[in-house]
Amino acid sequence: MSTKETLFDASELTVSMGPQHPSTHGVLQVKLKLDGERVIDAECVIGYLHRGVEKLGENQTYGQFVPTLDRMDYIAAVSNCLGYCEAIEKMLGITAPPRAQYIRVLMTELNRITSHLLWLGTHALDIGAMTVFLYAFREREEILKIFENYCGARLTTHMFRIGGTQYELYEGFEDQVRTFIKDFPKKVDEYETLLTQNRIWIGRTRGVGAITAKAAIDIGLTGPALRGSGVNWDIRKAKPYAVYSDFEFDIPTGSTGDTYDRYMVRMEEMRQSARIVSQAVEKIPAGPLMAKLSKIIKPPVGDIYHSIESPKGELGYYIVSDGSTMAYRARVRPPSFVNLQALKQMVAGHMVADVVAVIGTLDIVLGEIDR
Amino acid sequence: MIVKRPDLSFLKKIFFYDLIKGLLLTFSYQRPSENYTEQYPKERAKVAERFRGAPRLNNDPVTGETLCIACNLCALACPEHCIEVGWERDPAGKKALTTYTFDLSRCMFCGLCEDACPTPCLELTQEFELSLYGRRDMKLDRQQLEAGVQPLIYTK
Amino acid sequence: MTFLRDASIGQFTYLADETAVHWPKTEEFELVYILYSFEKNQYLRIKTRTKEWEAVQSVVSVWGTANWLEREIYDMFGIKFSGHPDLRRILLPEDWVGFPLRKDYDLRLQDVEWVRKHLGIESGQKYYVGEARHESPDYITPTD
Amino acid sequence: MDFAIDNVLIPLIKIGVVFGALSGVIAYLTLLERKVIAFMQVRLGPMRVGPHGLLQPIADGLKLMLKEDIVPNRADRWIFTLAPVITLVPAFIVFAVIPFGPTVDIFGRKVGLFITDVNIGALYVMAISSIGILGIILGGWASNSKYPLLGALRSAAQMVSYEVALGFSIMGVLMMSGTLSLVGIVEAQRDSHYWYVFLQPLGFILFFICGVAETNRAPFDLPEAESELVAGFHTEYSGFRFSLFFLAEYAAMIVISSMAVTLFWGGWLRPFPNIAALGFLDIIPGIAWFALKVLIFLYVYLWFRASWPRYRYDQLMKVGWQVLMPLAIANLIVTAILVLAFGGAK
Repeated sequence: MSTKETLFDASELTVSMGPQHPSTHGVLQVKLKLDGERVIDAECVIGYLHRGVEKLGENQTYGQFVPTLDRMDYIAAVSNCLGYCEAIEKMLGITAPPRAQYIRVLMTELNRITSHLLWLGTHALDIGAMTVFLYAFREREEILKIFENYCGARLTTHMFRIGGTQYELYEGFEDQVRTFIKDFPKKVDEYETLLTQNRIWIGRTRGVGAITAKAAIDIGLTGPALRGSGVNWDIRKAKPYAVYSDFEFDIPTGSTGDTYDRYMVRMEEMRQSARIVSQAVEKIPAGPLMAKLSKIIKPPVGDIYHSIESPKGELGYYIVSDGSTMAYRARVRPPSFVNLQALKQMVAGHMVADVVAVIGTLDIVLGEIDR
Repeated sequence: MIVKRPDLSFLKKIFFYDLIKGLLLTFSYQRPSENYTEQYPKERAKVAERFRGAPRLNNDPVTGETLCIACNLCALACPEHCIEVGWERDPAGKKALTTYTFDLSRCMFCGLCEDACPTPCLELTQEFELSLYGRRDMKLDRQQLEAGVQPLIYTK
Repeated sequence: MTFLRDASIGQFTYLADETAVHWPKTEEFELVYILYSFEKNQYLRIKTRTKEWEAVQSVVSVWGTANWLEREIYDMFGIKFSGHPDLRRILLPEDWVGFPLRKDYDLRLQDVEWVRKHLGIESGQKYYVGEARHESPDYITPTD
Repeated sequence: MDFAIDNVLIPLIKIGVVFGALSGVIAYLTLLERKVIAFMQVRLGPMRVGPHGLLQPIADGLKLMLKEDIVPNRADRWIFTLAPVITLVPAFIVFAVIPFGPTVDIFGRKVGLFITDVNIGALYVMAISSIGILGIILGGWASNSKYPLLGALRSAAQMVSYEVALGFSIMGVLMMSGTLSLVGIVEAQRDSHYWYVFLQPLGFILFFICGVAETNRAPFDLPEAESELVAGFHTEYSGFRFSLFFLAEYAAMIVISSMAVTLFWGGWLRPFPNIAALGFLDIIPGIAWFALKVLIFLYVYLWFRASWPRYRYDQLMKVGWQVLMPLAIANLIVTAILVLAFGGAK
């Protein structure tokens, strides 16, 4: 990042895209050092939404901590829940019954689609295409209706319990999911007609916020942001958890690692998730929903690190237990927190309008960053 | 599977092919049948049957007195400590419920109390219009809980 | 205690997570590094123990990710990292006193004081007299 | 007495009618915009205020009047109040020249459906509409804070550069019609049996694109892009002053549409002016045709806004100077050669 004196050696203009700025996804303040239009340095100030989730983890029992996790990454609440429940099950040495595993995978993939739809809507809105936002939310509404019918809540779903799932499938479930999956790929093609070949969209996203694969790994990027730079790494394939090994789907990766690649990667991921859901709906086995475990969960002394592929990246749980009913230390590795570090590198040298595009492409959620 | 990066042929660029394709799509969505908005106060939202809304203490349909056995399990299960159960021993030695307060302002509708309740007494209804005028009204006592939170219907 | 984990030896080019655990009984912090190598598709967990007042060698030079991770550990535990580019609090306001994730940090009373000092109002926090749950607290909630 | 009526009373009535109709049209244009974009986005748009939101513009107007009028403390008070006026006035006085309809006789008196027929009409429009930029610059500078300053500089640069391309694209039509006065142009189109859009397709496309850029609308609305610079040059304005800027923007939109209609689509002429078979089209008066065409153009404006993302600032400039400018000049040269070849101005 060149620290050359500014063009007319006028002092840099420090503009702060403050916490209440319309296009930062949540309460993030970015202090920009501008030389005219060009960004010299971007420094993120976070912590406005800090609720001490990890301290809560130490003062709530394992079962009670699950709803608090839904409020961490409120857009992909189901994958937070899945990651934590699986970590505790691994500690207890039990596995959820196959029916519960299938329901879990199905719901997590639907949640991935909602998270990507919200990303697409807000990202396109920041760059000016207003209608994509409305179309994306229309599809998202369908999935939220499925969640509401299944577990009673739309966003903070608290769907799974440690040891399996709490709710039986309601009777209209299969065909509601099938109708959604049947016409969803066509809808994704519609978003693509509006954006992918649009010369304004191409101009605004190609070559913006490019990052090489090596630099991405070093800074710790994960998820679609990393796959945009060409690294073919997805925890669902690398270390299959739940019953992901039963489904075949492929991992889209980009080539140059700029905003356009990450956009294409996420659009492709939505189609792959729809593929998984369509396979999962057909093969849900019968059987119990919850594994046999005592009412009060007391995992043995020890610690565990378990990570899953949340829509934003690698979501890891590091839990230390001292044998009591409450975790001794519940550490969450949030993907958005680490991805946001890359903003500084990606934005240097670009225009102010690109800062907005790069924040959109990193797909950050402030609830997860500030914990 | 490498993601493809389609590019515009020169000819398409001249005749604004991509821009016109976008225009036609937005034009095609103007049919009123495609409309998605719901006029909230007039058209009521269709709430799912398992929706976790305001809590209610169910009574025994036959005898009419409460099903609650004052076991205090729901108060322990609640992460937000919203529930306080008051009970005293009746002559037969069994616990009888006297007071039951539920602090709606702190509740996050996670449903843990509903799971912990051994009898079908505590239930989260489908009521989602919970805005009240004071924090004090948020602490529901037993009578309010048994009657369920009455929504004030928007009349205009 | 300085250690430098050179990424090239074990191809652990990716530091998944770096966190700390506080053991008050032996007045020690336990630093946990979780590494991952793409070639071997293998996770590795390294745990080291340091006394509470010791500074730890920062690994920012080896992995860029550690920059914010270590700032957060400093913010939450107060472990100083020597060699860290700019060790500042990342989540809490600069003038926050105390390190929240330590076991001896009584969250509730701290919150009540901070709110009274900065905002001048009585914090609505119902505070429980007694320590965090280690010493079997008697949960007395003042009737408000 | 005759003179008084002809030169004083009638123009006054005309001015009254035009400005009354204009402010009504602008008010309902805001509603049209919200409704059209809403329907394109699968939603309903304002429905609550009056049946189907018809009273919404009145509610907006009232709201803006009653809202508190904040002036930033270190703002330059005088210029702060002057700036919106400077933007609004040019946008309104341009309508003096635009011909809404042919000369028609009411109560036995020949009255032209336009306020004046200045013989340098097109030049007048160009000159006046470039004054609007000054208002925006002053507005941005006077509110004395970072975002409006950036927004004002951006929109000033954009408008200046597209102004030039706009001027060039009109030249083709002026050469064809031989006169500058707008009424003359429309009559020339009627005599030559063709609307200029068929003779000047490239000129029309250039004119419309520059027009869109000129009014900071649709794909070129970066200066007031909400997502980047909050609200561009009118961030600090509120209440009545903001409504002036707001009206100015919509008035400029109507100016560009009506200019496009008069220059290229034959102002008040019915679709095929000289073919006798379509005589029945004459029942609809000229002014209705003019209104219909302007409405179509406004619809296209909104359509752009609903479907396309936004250009970045430097791309905006690049398109303006490297694409539109050379094309406009090329179009000018080609038309000049053709006009000379086919024997002088018709």
